[in-house]
This record gives sequence, C-alpha cells and structure tokens, in this order.
Amino acid sequence: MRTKTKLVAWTLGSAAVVGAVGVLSALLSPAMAAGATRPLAGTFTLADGIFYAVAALTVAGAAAVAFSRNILYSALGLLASLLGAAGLYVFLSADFVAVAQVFIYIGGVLVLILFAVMLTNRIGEVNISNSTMGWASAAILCAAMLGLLLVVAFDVPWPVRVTGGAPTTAPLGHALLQQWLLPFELASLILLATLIGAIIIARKEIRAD
Amino acid sequence: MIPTLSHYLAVAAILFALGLFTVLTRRNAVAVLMGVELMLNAANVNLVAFNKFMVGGLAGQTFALFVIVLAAAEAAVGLAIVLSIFHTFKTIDVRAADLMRE
Amino acid sequence: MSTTASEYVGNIRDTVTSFWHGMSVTLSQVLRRPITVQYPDRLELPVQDVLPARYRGFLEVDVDICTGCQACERACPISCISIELEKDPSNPKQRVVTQFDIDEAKCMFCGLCVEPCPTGSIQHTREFEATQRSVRNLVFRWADPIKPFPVYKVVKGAPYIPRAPLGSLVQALVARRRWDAPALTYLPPEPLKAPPPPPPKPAPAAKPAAAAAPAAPAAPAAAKPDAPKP
Amino acid sequence: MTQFSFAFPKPGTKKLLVGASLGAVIGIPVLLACLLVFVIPMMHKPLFDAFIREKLGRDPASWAGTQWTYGLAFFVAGIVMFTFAAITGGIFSWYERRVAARMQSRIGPNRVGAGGFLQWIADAVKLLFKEDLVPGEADALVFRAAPYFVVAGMTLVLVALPAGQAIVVADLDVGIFYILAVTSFIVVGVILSGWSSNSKWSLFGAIRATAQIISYEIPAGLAILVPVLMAGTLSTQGLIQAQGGWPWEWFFFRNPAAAVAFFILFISQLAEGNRTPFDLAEAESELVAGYFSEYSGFRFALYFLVEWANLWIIGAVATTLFLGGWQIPGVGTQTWAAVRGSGSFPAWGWWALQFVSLGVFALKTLFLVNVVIWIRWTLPRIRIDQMMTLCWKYLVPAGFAAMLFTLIWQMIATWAPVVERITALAVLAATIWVTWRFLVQTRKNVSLIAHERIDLSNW
Amino acid sequence: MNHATQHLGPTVVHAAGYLWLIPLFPAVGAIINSLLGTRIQRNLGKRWNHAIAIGMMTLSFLTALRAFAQMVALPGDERFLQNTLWNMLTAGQMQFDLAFALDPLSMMMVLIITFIGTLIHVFSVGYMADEPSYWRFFAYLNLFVFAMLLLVMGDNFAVMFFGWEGVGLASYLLISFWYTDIEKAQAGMKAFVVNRFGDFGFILGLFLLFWSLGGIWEPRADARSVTYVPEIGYKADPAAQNPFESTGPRAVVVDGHAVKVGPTLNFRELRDQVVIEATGVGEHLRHQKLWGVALLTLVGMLMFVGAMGKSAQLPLYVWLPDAMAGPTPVSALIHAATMVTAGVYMVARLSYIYAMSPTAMGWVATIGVLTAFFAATIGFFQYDIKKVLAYSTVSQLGIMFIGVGVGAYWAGTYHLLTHAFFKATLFLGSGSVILGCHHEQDMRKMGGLKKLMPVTAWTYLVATWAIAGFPWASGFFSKDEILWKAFTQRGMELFGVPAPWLGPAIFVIGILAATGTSFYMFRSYYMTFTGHYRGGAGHDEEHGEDPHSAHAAPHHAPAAAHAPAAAHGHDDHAAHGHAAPAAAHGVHAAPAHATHAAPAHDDHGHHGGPPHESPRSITWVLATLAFGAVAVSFLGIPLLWTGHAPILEHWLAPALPAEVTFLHFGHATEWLFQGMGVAAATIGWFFAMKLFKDGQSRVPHDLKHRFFGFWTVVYNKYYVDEAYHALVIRPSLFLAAFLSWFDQHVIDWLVNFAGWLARVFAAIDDAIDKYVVDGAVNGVGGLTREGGRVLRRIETGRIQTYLYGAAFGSLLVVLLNFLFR
Repeated sequence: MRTKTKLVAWTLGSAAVVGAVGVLSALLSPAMAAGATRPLAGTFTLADGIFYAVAALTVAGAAAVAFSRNILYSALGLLASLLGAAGLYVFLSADFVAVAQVFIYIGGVLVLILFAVMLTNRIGEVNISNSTMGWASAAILCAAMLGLLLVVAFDVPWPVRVTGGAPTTAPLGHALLQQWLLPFELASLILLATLIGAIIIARKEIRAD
Repeated sequence: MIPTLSHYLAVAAILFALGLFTVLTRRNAVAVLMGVELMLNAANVNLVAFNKFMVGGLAGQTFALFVIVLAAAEAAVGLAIVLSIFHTFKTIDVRAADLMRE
Repeated sequence: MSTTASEYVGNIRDTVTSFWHGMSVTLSQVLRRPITVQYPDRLELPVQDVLPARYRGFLEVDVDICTGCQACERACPISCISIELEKDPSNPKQRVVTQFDIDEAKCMFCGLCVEPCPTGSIQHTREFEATQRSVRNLVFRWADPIKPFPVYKVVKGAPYIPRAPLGSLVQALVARRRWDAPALTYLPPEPLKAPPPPPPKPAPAAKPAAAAAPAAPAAPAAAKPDAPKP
Repeated sequence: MTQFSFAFPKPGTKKLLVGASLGAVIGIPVLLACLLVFVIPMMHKPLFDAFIREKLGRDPASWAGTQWTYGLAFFVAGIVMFTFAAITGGIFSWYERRVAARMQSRIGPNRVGAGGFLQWIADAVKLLFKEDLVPGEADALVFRAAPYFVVAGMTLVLVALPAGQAIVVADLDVGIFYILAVTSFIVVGVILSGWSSNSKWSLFGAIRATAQIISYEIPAGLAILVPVLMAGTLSTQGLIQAQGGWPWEWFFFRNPAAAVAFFILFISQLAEGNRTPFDLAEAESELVAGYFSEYSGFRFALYFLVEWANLWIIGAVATTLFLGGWQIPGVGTQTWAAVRGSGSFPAWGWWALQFVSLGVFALKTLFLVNVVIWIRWTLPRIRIDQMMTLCWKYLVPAGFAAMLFTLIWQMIATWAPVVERITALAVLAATIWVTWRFLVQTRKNVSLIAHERIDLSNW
Repeated sequence: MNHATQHLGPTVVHAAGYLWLIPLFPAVGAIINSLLGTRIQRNLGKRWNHAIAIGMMTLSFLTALRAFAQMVALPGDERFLQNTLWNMLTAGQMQFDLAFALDPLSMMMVLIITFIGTLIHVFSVGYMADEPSYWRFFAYLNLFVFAMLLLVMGDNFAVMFFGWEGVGLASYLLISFWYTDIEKAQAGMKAFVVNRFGDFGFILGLFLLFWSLGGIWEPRADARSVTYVPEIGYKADPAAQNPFESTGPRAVVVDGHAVKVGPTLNFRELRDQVVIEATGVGEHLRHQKLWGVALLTLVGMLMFVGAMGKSAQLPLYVWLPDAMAGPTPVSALIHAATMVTAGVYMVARLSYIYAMSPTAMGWVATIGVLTAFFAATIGFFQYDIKKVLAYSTVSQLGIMFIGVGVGAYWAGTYHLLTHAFFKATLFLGSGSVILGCHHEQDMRKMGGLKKLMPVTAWTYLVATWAIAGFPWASGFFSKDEILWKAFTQRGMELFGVPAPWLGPAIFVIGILAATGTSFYMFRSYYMTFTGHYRGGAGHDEEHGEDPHSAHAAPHHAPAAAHAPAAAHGHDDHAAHGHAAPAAAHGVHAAPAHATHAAPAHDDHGHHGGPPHESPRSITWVLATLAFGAVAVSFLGIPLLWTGHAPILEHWLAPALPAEVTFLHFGHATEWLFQGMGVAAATIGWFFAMKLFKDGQSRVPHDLKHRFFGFWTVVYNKYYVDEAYHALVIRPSLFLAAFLSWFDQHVIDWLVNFAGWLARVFAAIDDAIDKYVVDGAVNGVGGLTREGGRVLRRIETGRIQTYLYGAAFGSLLVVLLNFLFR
C-alpha cells in the first residue's frame, strides 16, 4: 500500500538523518574527539536509544511538515515534532516545560491549527492541497542554514557544565512569581490581549446598518 | 554517540531548517504558521539545552515557557487572521492577500 | 439575552433540586423489581397463548378455501405476496394456483391483505417464531408448484366457509423446516452480478419460482429439501 | 393475571457456566488487583534496585542488564495498566447495561454467563472479528491512526494516576498537569477521526466534541487548582498525601470551595468524557454516532474501550483530588513505615496494606463510577448552547470564585487550623444529612407506587 | 444728585470649597432622573424619582445652610465666599472661570431657591402623582434649580449667563411640559422667544460694559480728569515683564491691595474697580459717552431689557400669563418665586452700575411702576385663578423694579423675598384649589371652599393678607418701604432730563397699584373661598360630551357675544386664547385623580364629587410657606418702628455698595405714608368684600354691563397680544418676505455675476495650470513612478521574500564573522 510504504520510508529516512547527525557529531565534535566524560564507544544505554528515537520522531515530524503534500499530514507531522520536542525536554530534565509543551502546543496550538485547516476548506474535503513554491531556492537557503548551524553546533567547543536533574516544577513556580514576575504578568496581559484580538479579528464583520 | 549539547543543537538546527523551508515554500498560510511553530520549537530546544548544559538555573526553562505562551498567542492571532483572510479572499494562499501591492 | 442575578441563582437552584429529585427517582427504580418478562424459558404457558387475540403474527393461507382472486397480492403495499395462477391442464375450466409465496421477512404485518380476502383464507396468526439460518427461508410457500391446488368456489348459500384452525397450518409449516435448513437459492435475486449462463431448466414441472428471480441459478438439489410437502 | 416466577439462576442452567461466571466475577478483579499491587510498585527505583539486588543477586549499579530489565519491567507495567483499563472498561460496559436496565425496569444482559457477566467478552470478541472497514473516500492513514490517539490519550493518563499507596506507574512531579496535558491527545484523535471519515456526521460530531472538550478543560483546570493550592504540589501522590484517611481530612470537606470545585470538576469530566448529559458529540438522533460513526470492528471497539475506561479515570481523578485517594482511615505515614520494615525490600504486611489501599481507592472510585452511570440514565442530553452556557457562565465563574476563595481560605487555615477542622466536620455533617434526606426521599419514591417494595432480587 | 460711592476697599474673599456642591446636587438629580428616570419609575416606582429629586434639593439646601453659617460667622464687610473650580477660557483679558461666589445678596437668593424649591418639590409629589412621565417633571425641576443656582451663584457674567439661559430653557421645558397639547407647547415657545428678545438686550449691555471697561479710551481733552490708564496697572505689577504676563492691569489702592482694572466678566473685579474710587474707573465710566448718550445709561437700559424679558415687564410681560399653562408647582417656583425675579436680582447685583446713571434708574422705575399698575388693572377682571395670580406676579415684579429702580435696592430685594413666600403660597394654594375642584380654574365655578378646604383657605388668606400690604404680614413692610423710598427719591432722570417729580409720581401710581392689588387679591379670595360652591357636584353637565376635545380647541364665540355670567362660563376664558384651562381640563385631567382620590373618593368618576382638601404633602407645604410669608416680615421691620435699620438691610449692605441719596422727612410723614399704604390696602379689601364676598352682590355684574366696552378691553388684557401680532409679528413676516425677495433677485444676481467673473479668471488660470504647473508636476510624478516601478519589485508584500532576505543576510553576517574573526 502506498501510504504504508511512504510511512516506512519516512521513518527510515528520519532515523538515517539522526544517525548521520550522530556519526557526524562523533567525527566533528572537538569535545568528543578530546575524549570527554564518557567514552565514545561506551555503553549504549536504553536512555540513549530513546533519545535517538525521540530525536528521529522530532525530525520526522518536522520533515512531514516541510514536505507533505497534504496539509493535514503536515499537521500530524507537527504533532509528532512537538511531541518529540517535549520528549527532548524530558531528557533535558525540564519536565514542567515538557508537560507545558504538550498541554499548550498539542492541546492548544495544534487543535487550533486543525480547526483552521478545517474551517478554511470545504467540509468533507479530504484531500487538501498544500502546494509549494520556490522549492529549489528555498532548499539551497535551508541547506546552507542547516550546514552553518550544524557546523556551529559541532565545531564550537561549548563549555559544558551539566546541571539539573532536580525537580523543577516548584522552583519554576517560585522563579515565575519572584524573579520573572513582570514578564509573567506581561505574558498574561499579552494572552488576554491576544484573546480579545483574535476574537475580534476572527468573527464575522457586523455591519452597522 | 552519547547525546550531548551538540546533539540537541543539531536536532534544533534540523528543526529550524525544516521550519524555514516550510515557511519559504508553502503557499498555505496555515502551513506557514506551522513552519513558524517549528522554528520556535527549535529555539525552545536550544534554550532548554543551553540551560541544562551550560547555564544552569531556571532562566532557560522560564524563557522556554514564555516562548510557548507567546507561540500560543501567536497561533491564536495568526489563525484568526487566516480565518479573516479566508473570509475576504476565499483562499488562504499567501500570495492572494496582496491588495496593497499595486 | 441578559440574565439577572436572581435568575442566575434560580437556575443553579433549579439544577440542584432537579438533580436531587431525578437521581432519587432513578435510584428508586433500581430498587424495584424489573417488570420485563423473560422469554421463553421463564414462562409457564406457551407464549402464543398469552398473546392478545388480535396479535398479527405470520400470515397463514388456508389453501382449501382460497379463491385465487389475488386480492391479497394487490393489496399488499410492499409486494411480499406473489401468486401465480394457471389453468389446470387436465381440466381447462379449473384454474390452479401454482405459486403462493409470502415473504415473511418482508412482511410488515399491516393486515391489508386480510381485509379484501373474500373467504378469510389469508389470516394473521399469533405465530411469530420461525428462526431460520437464512433470511430466504422466511419465504413461506403455500402452493406447491408440483402439485398446484385448485381454486375454491364459494358454495352459494353455505352458512359458513370451513377453515382450518388458525395457526395450525403455520405451525405445521414451521415445524416441517429445520432452523438450519439450507437457504433457498433462488430468492432474492442478486442484481449486481452478471447473469450466469442460464442453467438447464431443472424440472419440467418446476415453474420459475419467483417472479423477480429469473436469472438466479436454481440448483435443484438445493431447492429440493425446501419444497413444502403437502 | 399470570403469575411469573423469578429465580436466579434459572433451574437447569449449566453449573459450569455459573461457575465460570462467578469465577470471572471474582477472579478478574482479584487478578487485576494482584497484578497492580505486585507489578506497579516495582517501577519505583529503590524497590526495583532492591529487587535486582535481593532477588536476582546482582548489583544494580554495575550490572549491564539493569536498564534492559528496567525497560522490560516498564513494558510489563504498560501492558498491565492497559489490560487493567481494558478489562475495567469492559466490566463497566456490562455493569452500565445492567444498571441502565434496572433503572428502566428491565433486566439487561443476562444470557452470556450468569447475570450476563461475560457479555462484554462476547461483545469484544464479536467486534474483534468484524471486518475492519474503511470508507471508500476516507483518508485511510488518518482514519486508521485516529483511534490510537484516543487510546493513547486515555492510556497515558494511567501513567500518573495512582491507585494505591505505591501503585502508581510514575509519581510525576507535574502529575495532575500531566494528566490534563495528555488528555489533549483525545482531542486530536477525535478531530482526526471525524475529519478523516469524510462524513458530515463525523465531522460535526468531532467539532462538537472538540469544542466541548477544550471548553470544559478550563473549568476543570480551575477546579483542579483548588486542591493543588491546598496541597501545594502537582504530584498526584503528593495531593493524596496532603489529605488523610478520615473523611474530615479530605479536601472535599476541608474547604467549602473545594466541595464546589469537586462538582465543577466532576461535571467538567463528564463533559470531557462525552458522557451524558454531555454526549452531544455522539448524539444518535442527530449525528448517528458522531465522530466514530464510520468505524467498525476493532477500531470501534477501541473507542468504546476508551469511553468506558474513562469512567475509571473520571472517578480516580476526582478521588485523588478531593476524596482522600487511597488513604486508609487510621493508617498514617508512621504505620506505613512500620509495616514496610527496615529492609530494602518491603515486608509482606506492606504488600497486604497495598491491597487495602487499592481497595479503598477502588471503593471511592467505583462509587463515583456508579454516580456517573446513574447520571447518564437520569438526565437527558442537553443542547449545545446550554452546554456552552453551563461552561462559560456557570462553571468558569464558579471555578474562579472557588479558586479565589481557596487562596483566602488557605491563609485562614494556616492562621487557625481549627477553622478548617470545624468546617470539615460541619460540611461532613451536612453531607450526611443530605444523604440521609436523599435516601428518605428515595424510599418515599419507591413506595409511591402501590404495592412496590424494595426488591433487589434478580440481579 | 450726587452719586458718591461709598469708600470701600476691595472685596475680601473667603474660600469655601464646597460651594460647587450646591448647584451640583440638583444637577446630579436632574442627570439621574433624566437618564435613568424611566427605568427608576418603571422598576422601582415613582417614589424613587421624587425621593432622588427631593433628596438632592434637601442636600443642596443643607449645603446652602452650611454656607450661610459660615457667612454669618464672618465680619459684616467680609461676607464673600468664593470657590473657583477651574479656568474655562482665557482670551486676551477676558478670563472666564467656572467659579461660584456667595455674597449676602446671592446667599439670600440661594436660600430662597433651595428652601422654596424643596417645598415645591414636596408639593409636586402630591400634585403630579398621576403624571405618566413623572421622572421628566422632576428632572426638569432639578434642572431648573441647577440653572437658577448657577445664575445667582455665578462669580462672573458667563456663569450667570449660563444660568440665565438655563432657567429659560427649564422654563420652556416646564411650560410645555404637556407638550402634546399644542397650546402649551406654543406657550412654552412664546416664553422662549420673548425671553430671547430680552436676552438680546442683556447680552448687548454686557458687551457694551465689557467694551467700555477696556483701555481703548485714552484720556481725552473733552473728558474731565479721566485717570484710567491701563498702563498704571502694568507698571504696578512689578513681577510682570510685559503686558501679557500680568493677568491684567492693576491699580494699587489702599494697603497695597491691587485691584484689577479693565475689562472683566467677574462681578467682584467689576465691583471693585467701579466702586473703589482710587481706581478711577467709576469716574471714567460715568463720563463715558457713546453716540452722545451716556454709556452707563445705555448699559443699564440694555441690561434692563434683559430683565424685562426675564421678569416680565412691560412690554415683554406677555409670556408670563401664558406660562400658566405649565403645571402649577412650576408656576409657583419659576414664574413667581425665583426665575422671574432674576431681573430684579440682576439689577440689584449691578446696583453700582445703575446708581451711577440716574437715567437708567428712572427707566427702570418707570417701567416698573407702569407694569405694576397695568398688570393690576388687568388682574381686576380675570376669572381664571391662575391668571389673576399671574398678573399679580407681573404687578409685584413691577413694584420690585420700582424698588431697585429708585435706588432702594434692599427694599426691592426684600420685596423679592417676601413675594417669593406669599406668591408661592398663593400659587400652591391655587394649585390645591384646582386639584380640589377637579381641575377647575374658573373662579366663578368655585366659592365656599373655605369649609371644604380649610387649610388651603387659611393659607391663601394669610398670603392675600401679605400681598395686600396689611401690617404684620410681610408684604406691607416691603411694599411700603419701596413706595416711601420712591417718594423720597428726587434724583432720577428721564432720558437725560432731571425729573424730580418722577419719584412722587411713581408713588402715586404705585399706591394705586397697591390698592388694586389688594382689591383683586381679596376678590379672588372671596370668589374662591366664600359663599356657596358654584361648581356643582363636579361639572359633568358641562363636559359630559368630551371635556378633552372641547378644550383642545378653545376658540369659542368671543366673550362679547353673550353675557359672560351665563352658565357656560368656560367660553369666557377660552375666548382669550390662553391655554391654561384647557391644560387643566384636558391633558392634565387624569393625573390629579389618584392624588385626591385618597380615602374618601374611591368611587368618584371622571370629575365627580365635591371639592376636598388636598393631601398632607400639599397642606404641609402650604402651611410652611404661609408661616414663612408672615415670618419674613421680621426681617424688614422699618427703622421707624424699632429705631435701628431693618435686619435685611443690614445684612445686604455689603452686597449693595451703591449709595443713593434720598430726601429726609420727619417721622410723622413716614407714619403718614405708612398709613396711606394701609389705607390703600383697606380700600381695596373693602371694595372687594363688598362686591364679591359670598358672591351675593350684583354690583360687579351691573358694573360690567354698564362699562361693557371698557370691561372687554381690560378683560382681553388691552389687546396687547393682538397688538403684538400686528406690530411685531406681521412686520417681521413682511420684512422676512421682503428680504427673501431681495435675496433672490438682487443678491443672487450679484453673486451670479461674481461667479461669472470668477469663471473667466479660472479659465485663464486653468490654462496656466495645465501647461506650466502640471508639466512640472507630471515630470516629477513620472520620475517617481518610474523609480517606484523599479523599486517595488523588492516589495512583494509576501513574507517569504522578506524571510529570504533575512535568512540570507544573517547567513552572510555569520559567514563574514567566520571569515574575518
């Protein structure tokens, strides 16, 4: 079946990308080359495997967003990508951010996007076109950008100082209400303004007869 | 092969590049929004990763939270605008809304 | 539409009180005995005996007093009755009924066929059980195409028309057919399939059974066990 | 009038069937309980390490197989939890049909097994063997994937949902927030299934369901904030540990606003679970079955599984947040510690006590499940505007009010804890009185019809 | 006559920051009732409408009392409370603050307004009980009180003028309160239009005064010793570097006090610079002439024109009788007690201006006495009780103007005070009678009400007693003081000619008017309250067909056509074209019923039942006012009786700085004149009693037939309305028609011609424009357009394009950074 093969190809491709990045990192990273805390060919833990799986999920989702012909599949890809990002946050011991990511992005933004997709198409139209333009130039630019970023990621000797691991929810709450109180309140204000603005923009115009 | 900061940055880079690609190539405004979300997510991953591996504390996570919140706001307003455009032009092709161009 | 404060509070109060009473009512239902009668193994009498007298169950045709007028066929709104009449080859003056099929699966038990029957031959019974493996087997065939029955002539001046006890004929018919009998193969037609090459006519006496199914393969072997025996 | 006899089971029923049913009735829950009690606590790191150290004789820190064993254990735990959800959902489906029948003076399923208990297995088997149809014009991939989102949303909740003192797969730091978050998978699944079916009924049902779920997340979140504020933690176990075993130590009674919040949460959960009276999304008369109209066979079974497994989740979340969770009256932290013993692997008494805590939790949850079923057969479906009115004009303001009241209440309770105790007793007394009045009313309702008596035969 | 002003210093001002509250309260009441009144009335009941209005009035009155207490505590010549809220306008030297001030004069006015106003609000509760738009009535009443308070409390002319126009508006609204009746709406309009005539004069006078105070007139050779030089003030203000910095020229007077001189709108500044001799402004003004006429005379006369309109003097009095179309409380409050006295108040407030111009004084006094007499004669033969009172009001206002005209400012003001009380009593009494008689206003339909409405009768009698000028009721003291002062004033001039005979002449006519007053007031009393009731048990027999329609078109046969004493009496007052009775019978028929349907009259029909006493809220108000009408007399017991100046004169002295000289006569003469006043009152009373007591005498009837022509003329108010129509309205219409013709034929032709010329020029200009200017412009435009066409390629308006730029740019920057680091 076509979809099924495509799905498999997609998964394999994403895994390949992630694996390639891993290999690239082994070759490029000065920290790795210098033999950092853990040996390069050390034990491959379950957690590492899960990390790569999550990374592959993220990348696959993003690829689906970028390349899918059907915008709903793009949305599904976005879901996967966001979920993968949440997984990455868990790995980065930012569990509150991870859950917030799931809550807000998947529960809010993604649902909004799905709604928008459905509201801007005829009801019941399954095959929603998602045409593209300027494919080649965009590909060149993005490849350049990606290359640059990857070089930066692997070539710069980042002064790594691993922290964290402790639960962050309660400290985050304190930080938000003490250190970051003003941004917090501003964010709430922005949300309120957004809410009102979105309602006003989106509703049908009421003509003053 | 052990995930380090560089790995997270690489994932973020890929996310960003794909997001950029989406924004550049898509005609559908909703898809463009999705690309923006991807790029925001890349930034978020970077924020949290740097927070974990270099900075410490909670600033990175806090900012990631703020970015998430602002992304939600952006999505709400963006989609409202998309709906408005749809009502006006009966399409959400980003090339359609060029009344101001000529 | 604006709501005043008292209306607002009143709504909440109404909700709570209606909840209270409604929940109480349903709970009291739980605490009562169910009134459903379990069928059939919890009944002391046969269910047909406790049904109301005018219950409309399966249609029954007493072929002995059927005049072959086809009034019931015409009356049937969904055409579940199909009747075929022929002249008796032996007696050209006598007409015989070669087919009297009632599709009980289609029948909606409206009783319109009963009304025009001049002799009361066709009647609703109180029978309703005829579980069959195939829905096709719910076609009750009252006329044997091999042995068609002659139409009844009403005897003038007769005080009454003798009729078999209501239900006995159906019971006999049902009892004759096993629940897992093989399905009739010629009903109903399968319209979407391309008509297979016409099979050889099964038997010279076997008339095309159903008006609507000329093209169905009618395997004689399959049809045999079904044929109602007089 | 004909005299009918009612006897259960009917004389002549096969002894084997009765035995099997009874065995299932008793055995399945016991089996589930055993699985939960013995498998889930092992997910906790110290216990797991102790297990490896003492039972397997390896050093968990250096043994290479630790992580794989751990992964395997998680896999097992996942299967256990999913099985638990599936079986609970199945039993609930039978139970609901029985209760529904009784509320309508019927008998309900009574053919498969004694009392029809095995009906849900029969239904499941039937659905599994039905053809898995995909409508011709549907988007096949999404159509097939959508049920899994829904199931994932339901199952992921079970990760952080406690069922006993140590019976929680992962006591997350953000537990209740996590539960709220993963519920949104259901929304995605619903909207995808509705859209991909390429049927207007499905799409309308999906959009209704989505609007309903995301609307009611707001009052639910506000109501959840009340116990969170009282406990000062988001962790589900932390929330339960902040309460006590006796009713007056429950959040429900400790704070009048919490009682209000309980009802808000309960109503919101009904709405989020698409339970009557909020089952607009699957309003049969209008939308056939809503977003899963086009599904059949196994995928249909998944939707139904989620629907009934949600019953447990509804009850469990409310129990966790407001009704003291698994806290056994009179058993405090010291008792738990004493029973556990000093060894790294707990003593048997601890495991036994886990059973008790599971029983307590299940009892409270099942009570709420009963209420949910009861409500379904009491109230008619409400209109969509009424639903939105209820959410935005009543529950949301009430939720805010409850939250603000709780903020003040916590200050008062910190200042004078006795106030909280007095309130708890007063609210408890009021609840008991209301319950008593309710029972009296029910008794009256029973005897309103002549010659009717309370009759619980033929269950 | 030597008009030496007093040697006064500048006004000492005491701050009173709460003064703004006094007008604020009624304003708030008006706003509440006008914006929310319908809802209040519908949802909460009428109770709340009047509760708000009365509550606000009470608060205002209490605040006024507080101000009074503060003022009493001050030394006599420092009694000036001031409260500036904010500056509203500054233009050149004109400064216009929103400011309130209270001096003893305005204090008295404020107390009258708030006290009587409150009482009349209370009265209205009963009187208007059935009115559907109850809220509107109270909103208007509060609005009126607000405007009136602005008028009397304004610190400058602008605020006063706001109030001046505001009371006009409120009066208009209230007269045409039942605006569905065209007659009433027209009555309101008439009042409004007539008042505009007066206001025109007033505002002209104001401009003239403002202008005359400016420093335009340099010292001239012909003017003698004009010392007013604006630069003095500028030089005296050491802080000011240039004229614009100083708030105006100032003149230093005693003790380093600087007094602003020059144009001003502020009463205090005006008074200071005019009254204080050291400034020289007074001298300057006195000798100023405009077109050969003394400027102050012009100012005084023009301003008095405004007063004529507002205070209903000859010839602008015509609106006041028609104003009786409004509800009776309105007549009492606005058209008797407060608004119509605004003119008197204005003259008193500007006493220092008038005192400097004997011609203006003579003008005021003459107009006043003529009005007093003229209105009194009309009052003799009126049958409508409210008309009688209306003409009486006009007459009494004339007497007040005699007072302020001859320079007895305090006496005029005192008469204002007393008149406020007794006329309010009379009007409210008439309202009570009208209510009791089921909206009957014709006195011939009354009679014998004394037994039926004892409280009303007694209060009416007391007020009549007071207005007639019998001792120990307030009217006596004020009226006699005015007439005595008129007699002793010999300094007035008439059109620049000294007329020492004017004072005695005014006295003679005034005493005649007083006699007339006594006569017609007692006539109305006797006709109304004595004898037997002539109205029948209702007047169904008259109005049986349809009272409303019958009176909606009150143009019946003229009065002369048949004997007016005939049964169908309504024709008579219907014939003179006024609307009041129609109002009372027609539109207003319904409202009053619930009020007097109190306990005993549940079942009386449309007009049924005998007259009855009014409800408690009305009688209490009547009693209070009647008591006041007697009690205020102690304020003005003359010097002759007690040996010291009357309390009110003493109180008002600081506010009335003008010093007018009077002749001095012996005590015996004074006693004699007081005796004459009593005698006049007694004569009037005697004849009234003889002729009208108990309705027995046939003499009035016979006299009427004897002098029927005369009677008709007087009864029709000397045909003044008709004269107005012939002399003012028709010429106006004719003039308008002529101007219209002129406009259409002459001016239009000129305009068209100008247009043609312009077109010719435009054509020439167009050619230049097209080929010279446009060429340049188009060249520039074309250049820009071509440039834009090239440049706009990069402005696609598409986000992607910009993103390309941004991404490529950032890439470039990073790459450069890598290359050159």
